[in-house]
Amino acid sequence: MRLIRIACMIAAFCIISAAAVIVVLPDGARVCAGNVISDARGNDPAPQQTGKSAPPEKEEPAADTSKTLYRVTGVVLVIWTGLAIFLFRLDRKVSKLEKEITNLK
Amino acid sequence: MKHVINIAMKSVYVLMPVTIVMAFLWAPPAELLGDYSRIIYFHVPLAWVSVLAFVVSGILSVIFLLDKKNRFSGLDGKSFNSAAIGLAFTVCTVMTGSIWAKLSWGSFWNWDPRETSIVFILLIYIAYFCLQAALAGKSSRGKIGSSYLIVAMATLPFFVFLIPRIVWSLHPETIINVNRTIYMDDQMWITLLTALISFSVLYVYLFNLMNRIMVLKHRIGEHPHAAD
Amino acid sequence: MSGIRYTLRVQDLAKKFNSTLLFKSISFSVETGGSLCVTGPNGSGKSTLLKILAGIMNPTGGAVSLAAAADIPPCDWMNHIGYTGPLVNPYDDLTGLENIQFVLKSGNYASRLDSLLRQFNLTQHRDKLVKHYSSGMKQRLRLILAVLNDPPVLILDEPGTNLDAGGREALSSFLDLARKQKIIVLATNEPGEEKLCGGGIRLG
Amino acid sequence: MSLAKKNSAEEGSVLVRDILRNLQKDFRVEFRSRFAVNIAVSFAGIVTISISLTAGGAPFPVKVQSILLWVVLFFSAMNGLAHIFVREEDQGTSLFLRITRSADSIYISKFIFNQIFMMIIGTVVTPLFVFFVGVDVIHVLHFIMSVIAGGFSIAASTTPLAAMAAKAGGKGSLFTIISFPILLPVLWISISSTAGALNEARPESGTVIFLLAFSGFITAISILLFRFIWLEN
Repeated sequence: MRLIRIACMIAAFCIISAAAVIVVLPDGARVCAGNVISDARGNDPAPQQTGKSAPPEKEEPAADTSKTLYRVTGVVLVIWTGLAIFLFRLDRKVSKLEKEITNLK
Repeated sequence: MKHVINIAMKSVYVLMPVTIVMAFLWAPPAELLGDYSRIIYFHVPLAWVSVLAFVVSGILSVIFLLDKKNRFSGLDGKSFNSAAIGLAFTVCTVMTGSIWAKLSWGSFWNWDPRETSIVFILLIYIAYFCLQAALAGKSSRGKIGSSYLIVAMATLPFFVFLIPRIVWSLHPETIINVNRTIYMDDQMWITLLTALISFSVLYVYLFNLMNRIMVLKHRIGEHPHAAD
Repeated sequence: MSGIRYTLRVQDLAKKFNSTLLFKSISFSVETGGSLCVTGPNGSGKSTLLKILAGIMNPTGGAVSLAAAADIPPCDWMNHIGYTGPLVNPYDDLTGLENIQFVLKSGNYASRLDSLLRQFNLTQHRDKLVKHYSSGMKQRLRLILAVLNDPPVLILDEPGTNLDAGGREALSSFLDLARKQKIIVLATNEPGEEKLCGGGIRLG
Repeated sequence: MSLAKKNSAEEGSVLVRDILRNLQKDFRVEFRSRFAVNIAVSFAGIVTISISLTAGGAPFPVKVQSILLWVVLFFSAMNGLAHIFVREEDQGTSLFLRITRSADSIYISKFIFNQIFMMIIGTVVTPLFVFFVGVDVIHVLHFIMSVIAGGFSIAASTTPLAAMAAKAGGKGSLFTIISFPILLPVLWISISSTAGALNEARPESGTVIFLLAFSGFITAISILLFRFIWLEN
């Protein structure tokens, strides 16, 4: 059961982080690369060719972008902390059980 | 020695946040895709770890089958664990990959050869778990499961290398078409490397933890009085 | 083949199914000319022990070795051991003779084949499909298939099942003859068959 | 030295003889019951005719034609390919076979049996399909090559999986579940190869080579692995 729980946790971690990236990111990131992406979406599924013909302006560190980035980082970090606490407690429990069993022998 | 390995595995608790911060805040956005490209620092390491996990499970199965005198114990269980981790990571790879595909190609799924081959890999390993479920309680479980894992590992190169070569692929960076790599500067490379290392350490840590739990379960099953 | 003397040696054999121990620390050795009877109540592991001896199953602990001039590795045992048991089923869609020909290793035993068929009273049924055989006839066929290639070691799991009086007679006379030049291991609960053996071990 | 050579030559001839006798036995048993072949051929016939009937003479696109061809081939073969091992377990003859023959000879003979079976299915289904569905084959040689190569790799990659499924108790659809993912790439490539043969453009031979390489690879590995599957416990 534990193994399944670990697998579920990892999957949940990824789903949530992916969802966070989708939901939170688009506002800010579009400032940077929005025009290129909409271009690639509109035309054909070959972004590299389109990209090379029309290189976007270099990064434009808008305040919005960095704010969203900080937000995403925060969300992902929180998720990781949850996972880490779970793993850490599991590790401790396993170590304790191992010790008990060797002592019983 | 054991202590050092233990500390090295525990370093995942530090490495992972560092990776996350580096990926989102330190590395510059890529030229073409902007901040969306930051998903690469998760997608590539996940893919790498899933292949690593499958290869490890295959190699452990080979050793299990050749090990007639039972010098190593529980190798079939270990290869099962590794395949389980690999499957979970593959699912994550598919998800991050399809998000990226949505952002850069316009749809979550468009049967690019690389997407096709990862679906094949996913199905093969899901079938492995079906087989293991069907064999539950049989003494031949370890051998048949290991044989299937070896067949599965043997087909991996066909999926990873050959199919994308036969059919033209949009996927940017693979091992074979290096020339089509997107340009990455040093900071990005360093971030990617850190991510690779920390995900590999995460894999080793999880693998070790699962094996220890498996051994514990086995022992508790043997000595019912030690259970509580 | 009769010139070589074989030794079947068993050391410290143990078998576990999942976590239930079937038997442990069984040790014995039989030489050519010797015979052994394995007895015990149902479920005590007779069949399992015989399967391990025949190289079909791996023991959990201990070792079985078959030694002639040099040790014979388990993968070669097939050529030296005649095994039969209730789970060894001949092909239903073949005739008795076709089954026998499938097992036959070389043409040298053709004359042996006729005498075996006569001995076990199957000559007139040899061209019938096995699915039309009675269970006693099937058991006779099993015995013929096991001893056909004249293996130096015979491992017979309940050879007397389903046999009528005539069949038992034929079996015991055959075993009496073969005993001198072979190793015979029997698993049985029949007092009559136990008498055929030189030694015996009791499980359970 | 010469003795060792003689021994190995003898062993080789014993292996060939064993394989031939296994094949003879398998064909005899199969011929007496005709279970697998009957089911496969009648399935193929029914499906092909019903496709043709419901289409009512309307032409399919090239891609659809090749997909239908491979679906018919795949599903008619699926039952029979596992049958060779499942039969041994069902009739309880696997222990008998095991104590009579070496694992290698058993695997090779079953492999050959499956290949011949697949070829029979192919030779029955393909002309029937071409005739009834009205396929217009442009590159005949490439078409035949891709049908043969696809059938070869289907039989090659299902044989070890059939052994596994039979040893696992052959429960229901387990064989289909475990063999389908490994067969998917084979089917995918075969379909595109067949579609290439029906198109005007010059077909590529890379697909046929891929199929042959894949099946050769799987066969090599499964010969090595078979003894572990067959000699359980």
